[in-house]
Amino acid sequence: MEFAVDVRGVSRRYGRRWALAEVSLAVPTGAVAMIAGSNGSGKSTLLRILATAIRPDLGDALVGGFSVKKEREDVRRLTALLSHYSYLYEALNARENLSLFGDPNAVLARVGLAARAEDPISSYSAGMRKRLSFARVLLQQPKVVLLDEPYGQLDPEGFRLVDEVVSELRGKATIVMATHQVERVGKFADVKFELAQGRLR
Amino acid sequence: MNTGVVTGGWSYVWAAYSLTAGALFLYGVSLFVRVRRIVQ
Amino acid sequence: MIVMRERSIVPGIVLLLLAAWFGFAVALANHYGLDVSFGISTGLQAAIAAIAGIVGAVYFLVSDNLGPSLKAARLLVVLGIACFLLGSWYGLFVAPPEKFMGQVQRIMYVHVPTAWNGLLAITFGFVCACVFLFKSDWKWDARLEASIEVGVLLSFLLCCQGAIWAKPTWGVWWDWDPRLTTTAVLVFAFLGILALRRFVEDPLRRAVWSSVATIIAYVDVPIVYFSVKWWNSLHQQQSSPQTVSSQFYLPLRMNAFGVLFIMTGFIMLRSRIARERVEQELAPPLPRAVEMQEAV
Amino acid sequence: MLRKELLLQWRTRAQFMAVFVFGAASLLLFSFAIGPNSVALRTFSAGFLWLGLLLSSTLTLSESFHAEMENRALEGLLLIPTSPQAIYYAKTIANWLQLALLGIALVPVMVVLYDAGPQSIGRLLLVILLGSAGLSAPGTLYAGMTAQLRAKQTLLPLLFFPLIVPALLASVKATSLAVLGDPMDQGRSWITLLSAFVAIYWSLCGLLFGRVIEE
Repeated sequence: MEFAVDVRGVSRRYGRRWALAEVSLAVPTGAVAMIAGSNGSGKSTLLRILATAIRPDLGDALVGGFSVKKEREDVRRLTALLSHYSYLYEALNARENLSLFGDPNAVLARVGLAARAEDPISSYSAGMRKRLSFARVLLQQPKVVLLDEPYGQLDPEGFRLVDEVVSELRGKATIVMATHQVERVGKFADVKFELAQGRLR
Repeated sequence: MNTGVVTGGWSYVWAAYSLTAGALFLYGVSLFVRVRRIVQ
Repeated sequence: MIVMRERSIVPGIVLLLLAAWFGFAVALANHYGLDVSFGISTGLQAAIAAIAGIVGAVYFLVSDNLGPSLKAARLLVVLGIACFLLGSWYGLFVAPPEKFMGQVQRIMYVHVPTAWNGLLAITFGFVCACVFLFKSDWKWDARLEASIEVGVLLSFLLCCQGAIWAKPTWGVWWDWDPRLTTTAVLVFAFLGILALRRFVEDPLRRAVWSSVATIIAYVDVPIVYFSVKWWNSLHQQQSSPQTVSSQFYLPLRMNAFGVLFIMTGFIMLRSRIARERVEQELAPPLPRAVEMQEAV
Repeated sequence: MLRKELLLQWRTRAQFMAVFVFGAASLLLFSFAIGPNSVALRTFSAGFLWLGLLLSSTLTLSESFHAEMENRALEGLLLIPTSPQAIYYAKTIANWLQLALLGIALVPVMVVLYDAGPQSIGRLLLVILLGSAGLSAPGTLYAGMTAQLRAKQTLLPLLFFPLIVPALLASVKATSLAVLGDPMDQGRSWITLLSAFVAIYWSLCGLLFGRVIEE
């Protein structure tokens, strides 16, 4: 497979507004791709389409050769999405939340939450939730990692953690990252895109 | 079922008919008005 | 923009005329001493009338764009009103009173057509729901909304007529008769779906959810009927079908076709309105890249 | 999946107590509608039990999707991927257990308030299990639908109540026969009807659930 992510003329509307308009882009397998753009430019929408959380209205995208419109099960098996929703159950603790996705012990230590593993999520701060979401993504062992604002709400240590994890995953998986940290990510990204008003610039 | 013959009852018949016709008429008028607004 | 696919009005009209012919024109002519049945037996006539009527109505319903001015819908409504007036006049003034129920029985000439057509409208809504879930075509969503709304209206009228009829015959406004109860449940179930459609702003979700809810509610209706029948089996009182002479079924059928035509026209008009709403809510087709740039 | 559901419900057991108190209070209130007429109270006890359970069930059902919607956890589950059917059945079973438990917990309240000692406890338990299964299947589907809306408190009962008329009718009849005695063994046919309803709704709603939560 030459391109792990191949977006072909994808458009998506919310009500009367087109959030994405005829976006076409391709990310080679194993590469780290950066998608920049201001708030509301369609970054999250694109990642959510790639993760099959929402359907494109027009066009199609191939993830690992599978169509996000028709082969959603296969796409889901390959991808993991770090969304701006945490996907966590407030009433459960970190370990219980993660055990829905796999064996939690190793990753909890990896993201530095081992000490707080038994506390319910409702007592977590925003940064800790982000770390936990990160742990969830790692647990899914995805071939295509979709990171939506991975640096958001993290402390400087968290920033380093994200960088480390990305460099660990490089080569093993394809990474698509939507971020405002253009300079930081720009240093190590292989492919760069910029979205503006739902269109590729 | 009652055994005896029901006598009279025209008022019930009128009530049923006028209710039906009236409701359908009002609904139809509202439809026509709304459609006219669209088509223009 | 809605793409209007023009479809010929002729097959629908032919089917409906065929239905009306065997439905009541033959009997009407017979009443005045004319035989125009072409030697077809009465049973077959009734079958032809029913099938042609339903197929003709469905033909109109699935091509609710016979010209942008909706001439066909208006024509159907006018035709329906004519049939309904004729049938009602016949039923109210020409047909003799029934032996046991007297004049009150004349309610039947409006009650039974309402029941048939209300059920037909809801069934069409159910079909729309199934088709929408498979095809995700907005046309079917609009038809679903229209037919459910018209079906609820007819079923509500049915309940009222039932109550009006029940008072002189059974002495009470409401009897926990399976038909009455089922109709009431049906009205509430589908009213809930109409309310759901009002509350959901996202058009796609609204369409999918109301389709799902319609399918579930439709499946529920026969279960309700049987459970109420069971519940009621001790004091069950159903009018036994009696041999109905042409004098009784003539106004019945005229009105049935009248309401059928009116209903079809209404659904066509209503689905046009529903489509307009979806069109308003969805984004216009993608602007070209150049226009986007200018808009910035 | 089921483990997660049960864990979730266990964590929110305070909620269950609150719903139980609500149900018990509604049973108490119903008795005021009849007045201190012990015969009438006993006659209508089954109906009141199920009405109380039905009213409480809307609370349980809508609450069961609250946790899913808070952080869009449901979407997270779908993307693992988990089949919507698995999610649906786990949730329905969890709701079923909770409603059945609630129903069983309300029985002593009914016995005390309405002097309605059941003639056949086994039959009563069976009816409560089946009846709450009938409530939970469409209830979970509609709760999943309305949880995503602002007007959820209004819409859930509006959609849900007309649908479960057959289940409610059969449950009330069968319970009433179990309480008042069943010389002609009519309860069996009501239980058959209830089972048929449960079977139809557990399969149909499972099929349709995916369409409701997927976008």
